[in-house]
Amino acid sequence: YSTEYTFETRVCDAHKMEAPPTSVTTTREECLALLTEMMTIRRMETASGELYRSKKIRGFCHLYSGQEAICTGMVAGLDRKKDGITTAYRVHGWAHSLGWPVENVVAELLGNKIGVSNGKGGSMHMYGENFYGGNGIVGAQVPVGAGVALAYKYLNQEGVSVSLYGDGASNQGQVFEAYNIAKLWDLPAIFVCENNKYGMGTSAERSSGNTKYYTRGDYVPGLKIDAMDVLAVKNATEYARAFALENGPIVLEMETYRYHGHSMSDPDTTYREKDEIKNMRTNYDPIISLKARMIEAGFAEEAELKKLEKDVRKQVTAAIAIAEAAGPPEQDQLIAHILSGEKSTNVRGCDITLSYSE
Amino acid sequence: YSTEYTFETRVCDAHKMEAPPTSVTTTREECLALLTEMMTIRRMETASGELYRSKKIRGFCHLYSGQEAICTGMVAGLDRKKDGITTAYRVHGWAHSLGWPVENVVAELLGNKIGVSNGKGGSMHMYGENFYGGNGIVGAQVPVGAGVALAYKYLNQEGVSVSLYGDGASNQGQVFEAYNIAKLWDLPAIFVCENNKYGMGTSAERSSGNTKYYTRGDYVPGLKIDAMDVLAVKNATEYARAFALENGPIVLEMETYRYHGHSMSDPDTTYREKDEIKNMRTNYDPIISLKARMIEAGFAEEAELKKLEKDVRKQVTAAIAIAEAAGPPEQDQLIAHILSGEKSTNVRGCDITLSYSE
Amino acid sequence: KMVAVRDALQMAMDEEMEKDDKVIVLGEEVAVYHGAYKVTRGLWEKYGDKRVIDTPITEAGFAGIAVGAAMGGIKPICEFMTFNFAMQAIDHVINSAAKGHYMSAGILNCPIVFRGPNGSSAGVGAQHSQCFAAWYGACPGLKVLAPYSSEDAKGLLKSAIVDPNPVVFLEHELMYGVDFEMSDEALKDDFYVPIGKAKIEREGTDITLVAFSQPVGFALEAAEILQAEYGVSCEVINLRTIRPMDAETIINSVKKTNRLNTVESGWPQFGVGSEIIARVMESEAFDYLDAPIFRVTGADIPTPYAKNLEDQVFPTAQNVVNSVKHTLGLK
Amino acid sequence: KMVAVRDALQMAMDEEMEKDDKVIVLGEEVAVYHGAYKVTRGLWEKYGDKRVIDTPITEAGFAGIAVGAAMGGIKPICEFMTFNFAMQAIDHVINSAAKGHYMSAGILNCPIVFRGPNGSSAGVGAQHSQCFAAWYGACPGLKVLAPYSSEDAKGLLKSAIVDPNPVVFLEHELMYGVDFEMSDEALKDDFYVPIGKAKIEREGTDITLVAFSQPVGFALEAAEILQAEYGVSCEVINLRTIRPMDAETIINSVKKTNRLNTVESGWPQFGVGSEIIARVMESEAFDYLDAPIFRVTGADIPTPYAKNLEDQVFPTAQNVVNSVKHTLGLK
Ligand SMILES: Cc1ncc(C[n+]2csc(CCOP(=O)(O)OP(=O)(O)O)c2C)c(N)n1
Ligand SMILES: Cc1ncc(C[n+]2csc(CCOP(=O)(O)OP(=O)(O)O)c2C)c(N)n1
Ligand SMILES: [Mg+2]
Ligand SMILES: [Mg+2]
Repeated sequence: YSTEYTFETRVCDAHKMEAPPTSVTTTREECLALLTEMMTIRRMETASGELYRSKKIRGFCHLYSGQEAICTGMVAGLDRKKDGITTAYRVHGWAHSLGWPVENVVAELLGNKIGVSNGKGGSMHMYGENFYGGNGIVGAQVPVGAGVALAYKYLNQEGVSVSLYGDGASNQGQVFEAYNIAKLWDLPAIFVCENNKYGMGTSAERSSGNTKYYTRGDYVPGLKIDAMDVLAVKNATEYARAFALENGPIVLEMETYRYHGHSMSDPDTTYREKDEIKNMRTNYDPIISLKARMIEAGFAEEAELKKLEKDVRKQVTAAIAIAEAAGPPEQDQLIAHILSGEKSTNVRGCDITLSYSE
Repeated sequence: YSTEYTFETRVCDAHKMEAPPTSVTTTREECLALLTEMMTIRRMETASGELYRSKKIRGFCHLYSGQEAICTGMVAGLDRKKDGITTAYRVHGWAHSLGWPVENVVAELLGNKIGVSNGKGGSMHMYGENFYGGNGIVGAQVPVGAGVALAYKYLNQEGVSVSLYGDGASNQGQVFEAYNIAKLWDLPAIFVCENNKYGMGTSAERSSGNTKYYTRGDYVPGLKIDAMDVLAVKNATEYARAFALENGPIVLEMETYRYHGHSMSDPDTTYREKDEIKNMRTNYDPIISLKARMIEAGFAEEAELKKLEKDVRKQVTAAIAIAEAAGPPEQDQLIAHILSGEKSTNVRGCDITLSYSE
Repeated sequence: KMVAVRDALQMAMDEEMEKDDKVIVLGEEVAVYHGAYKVTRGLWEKYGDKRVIDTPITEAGFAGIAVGAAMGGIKPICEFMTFNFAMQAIDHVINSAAKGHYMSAGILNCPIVFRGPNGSSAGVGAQHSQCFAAWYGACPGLKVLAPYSSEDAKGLLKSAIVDPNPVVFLEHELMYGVDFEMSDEALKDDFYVPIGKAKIEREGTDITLVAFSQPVGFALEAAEILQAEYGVSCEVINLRTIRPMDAETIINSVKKTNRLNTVESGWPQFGVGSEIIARVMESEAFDYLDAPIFRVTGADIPTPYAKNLEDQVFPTAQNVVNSVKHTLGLK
Repeated sequence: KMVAVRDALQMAMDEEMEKDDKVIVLGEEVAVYHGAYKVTRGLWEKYGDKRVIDTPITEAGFAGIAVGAAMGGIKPICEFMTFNFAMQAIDHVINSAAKGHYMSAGILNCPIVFRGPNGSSAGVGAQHSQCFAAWYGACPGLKVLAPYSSEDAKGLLKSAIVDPNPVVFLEHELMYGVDFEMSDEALKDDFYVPIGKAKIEREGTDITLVAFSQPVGFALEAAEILQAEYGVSCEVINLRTIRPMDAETIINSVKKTNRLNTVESGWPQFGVGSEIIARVMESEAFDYLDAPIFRVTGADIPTPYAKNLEDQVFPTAQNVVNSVKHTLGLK
């Protein structure tokens, strides 16, 4: 195998700043790690879709398939010890890339006790060290993430805080409020618009007066990144991280695509063509592209990658078995964590005969 | 007297559109009307400040002194039968220019029955035909005004709807939300930022990442207007009105200045220099400038304008006497207008023994 | 004819849009997508882009615009995908819509309906399951409605649309797909259910149960169980309107049954049940009470996702049975 | 020593900022302008730009940022110029701050105080005078406090700042300038008033009055009048905490006095009084009631500006006297 190789990535469109260099040097090892991560998320999401259809997952379930290069590439480009992440409800992939094993992520979807949030959050609500959600309210995560940047700056942590939001969410007023404060206070905040072209059934053009999302920070500089290319994402993330620590906020538009319906209940029939999806899956898939590149670079051969895919599938299947076997949370979880730092007592249940104490 | 004259106004800064012509032709008659209107508002505001200090006006009282050219010039440039206005709490001047006599405006400040809102609204809450506030919640009037534009468009009224907000309010998320929807739906909406340089004690630079307010609509075209020049305001308003009816939303930045503290309770000591105020009052005052122009054009002589000022003062004094004499609203006003289209019955008072019916 | 609540709501909007071309519908995904919960299905096809309008995901902005449009002369039906998201816009509902008519001494008028699902659902977690009936119910200038059945849904929504005041219309996601028999009369386009009147869904003599929205069903179910297993006769009142509340119907019922329980699925504290208790307390019905009034409510806990836990935070008929037995001293 | 409520609040913040450099203050006009109501006066001069931060007029944005900062490891005190404006940010208070700890099974922590004036004021009209105690009080995951006196103000605010949970701290504009005697103990920097405990401000035997915030003063005033003119002995309870409510103190008092009235200045329906009545109704105190409980509240009307009308929508001691007389059948 060759061990190092330099790829060309697409030139970033840039707003009020310079674009990062387009050549990205990487190694076989790194590419294998990125590929494994993306394959794992893809497999986990496909399996989650099945679990939903078999009614084991309830309520919402927003799959990340098609967008894996973003969490994979960004986490690779960040410093996990110092940097924060705050995202929306499309959070499974992020939870995994940020360190939660498949069994814990899927257990949360199942509402099982080993879930990331002990099964109490559900598919939209996952958290962790330097990881602040998992927020179900469109747009709300953006100022929250900027606030994390304020804390990190205040604490001299030398980390950045990344807030992710969709093309639909990008129009929320509080996003602009957060840009403004981040700029005034010079916060090390990276605002990331995951432009997957639709917010539910509304295409970007129908939701946004300006679909150049990387320019919508106005006085906040921005970059548009080919987010079907995990190396481009990682490269831009490292560049943006250094930029934000030195200059304050920056907006990144990650151009991507959502393969499935908005959530599992979306029949996905009225607002886009099947052909469009097929074209994206065939010609722009981040996993297929990375595999092709690895072969081009001489990092690996087809067969090894085939085997890797099989291994991933096996591991995800095993993890899901663990998740399913774990069973639901214990009764004490009902009132645990209502308050921090104290036990809840005499919590009222649904009728006068029911009352709970820790 | 000469009867017509052409003045040069300052070139408007323009964003994604062409600036209006700088020469404005006007008449003696028009200038006299504009001058009288501005003088009347100035005098009314000064008198209101005195009424506040003598404790006849309670709560808030946001004076418009310094900004008179905006309401005066804009109303002159609009079609009162077709166009709508929605503004914030700094509303006295607007109420007057939109047709309410001084006695009704001041009576509202006094909480007297002939007040614009029967004394029930108070200094921030005045309304009228095609006039939607008078809103005390910073920013809220902006989508409301855009909604008026939606109604007018829907009803084929061929009018525009003007929403006014301050430099402080300009950062409110809902302002951006309103821009976006207005653009997507092509609403005949004119968004007007009255940039008087401060939002309470916060200067524009400390509140806004970008103080070029006329550019903050991004994809919405904009103009910056010298709003100490009433002719420039009128000229730009006519231009913007035609533009909005044809092309959809536009943002106007009116560069102006607030002479008094934010509200009467603002000691106005910590955040700006007395000299700054003095400089504006002396060198940029819209009334002084218009007077000078009228003399330059041969529309009038000093003496006539002096007399006009005296007459205005007399009229305002007389109007205030009427306002004061009117007395408070009748008891039936307590529960009138809680609901539209029906009488309220058994409205609970402050204790179990008190109940009111219309 | 059996009609699902969803279709009854759709019918109400359709009929009123037919009658009055000033009525429009706007909200997220109401047009091309047919509504997140398909309540507006077919309206866009029938009335087109001008009258059925998709908005961006900007609740404060589009709610404010809807309010302005109402003040400007048309009659918007503003759909919130759920009322949880309406928290971003609640300032417009309260400060712009509800208070405007009073503050302006009648100059401003705001004929608008804010509608969408409110309260509990299944498997949606803590942020998507809050009940706002009491919050809106507190505010003078608003009317607040909450249908239970398809007739309620149709008749109340039609009344809301023609009302000249801002109306908050609280639907329930889990009721959308539930079928109810609708009378011929209710299917007609002149069927309006009066605002401010509760409906006695079942007559009884031993205890009154007051509920609104989905929990009316729990109360009815409990009434069956209590009759069958304990011989207890429950009178079930469907509140229909949260504000103005029909205290008279409640008070008259209590004077007859001498006992009362309330049933709702929102959090217990400062809820609708609290207000009902306070009203009865302050009325002549107090002297008729043979037992204290107890509330059946959601648990005082943010909604957990896991089903075994979620089952303990939203009430069911069983909770009503527990509560009634407690009231009557049955074991 | 006589200390105004405003200064007691300032003292609380100052002391806690001294003790813990993770405590910061942010909000509109809190720094350069010294606070719209001068509550933060002197803090900016003492602690500088880094710890006392002026924000733009963007409540949703800065409240969300404050929540994120709390989750990220510092302890913000987030001032709302008034709680009316916090409606623009209420989604963050409820959905981001209050629910986060539970949804994350303890991973997220949000030690934050949201504070500012709440409820009635003088001559400010309908949009600037709403009381939000009941709204916030409904929400599990929050603590909700409302001081009356300077000791309350200082001791409760200090407890709020050190509490690891999101706390909504409801002040009252008309109380800022009111002086109260403060004990030496209360002036010390280790004076904390416990959250969740009501205070008996005045002992009595004939009727209990429960109030919070400014209306505690009306209750005390009324107690004087009732004692002097009617020989009625009132026990006055200052609730101090709205959530978790100290039902025990209320219940014990009712068991002693056998009568209860509630006093608040917010709208009557779905208010704090309603919840207190419901609590008593469901407790053993119900059997001790010798008369129904009545509420003294704001009138059910948007606040009018004109003084003659405004005087009729906010309660005074006279309304408490009326209510107590009604309860006791005095004329
Ligand atoms: C405030 C709010 N409004 C509406 C919703 C319902 N909703 C959930 S996701 C979504 C679409 C968001 O689209 P986008 O931001 O593009 O993110 P994507 O789903 O494509 O990742 C909507 C409307 C919500 N959760 N919160
Ligand atoms: C949502 C909201 N937040 C805060 C306030 C308090 N407030 C009233 S006016 C004002 C300043 C607004 O400044 P600007 O928009 O520049 O208008 P100006 O007063 O200069 O006309 C503030 C902070 C409010 N009324 N509403
Ligand atoms: Mg999207
Ligand atoms: Mg200003």
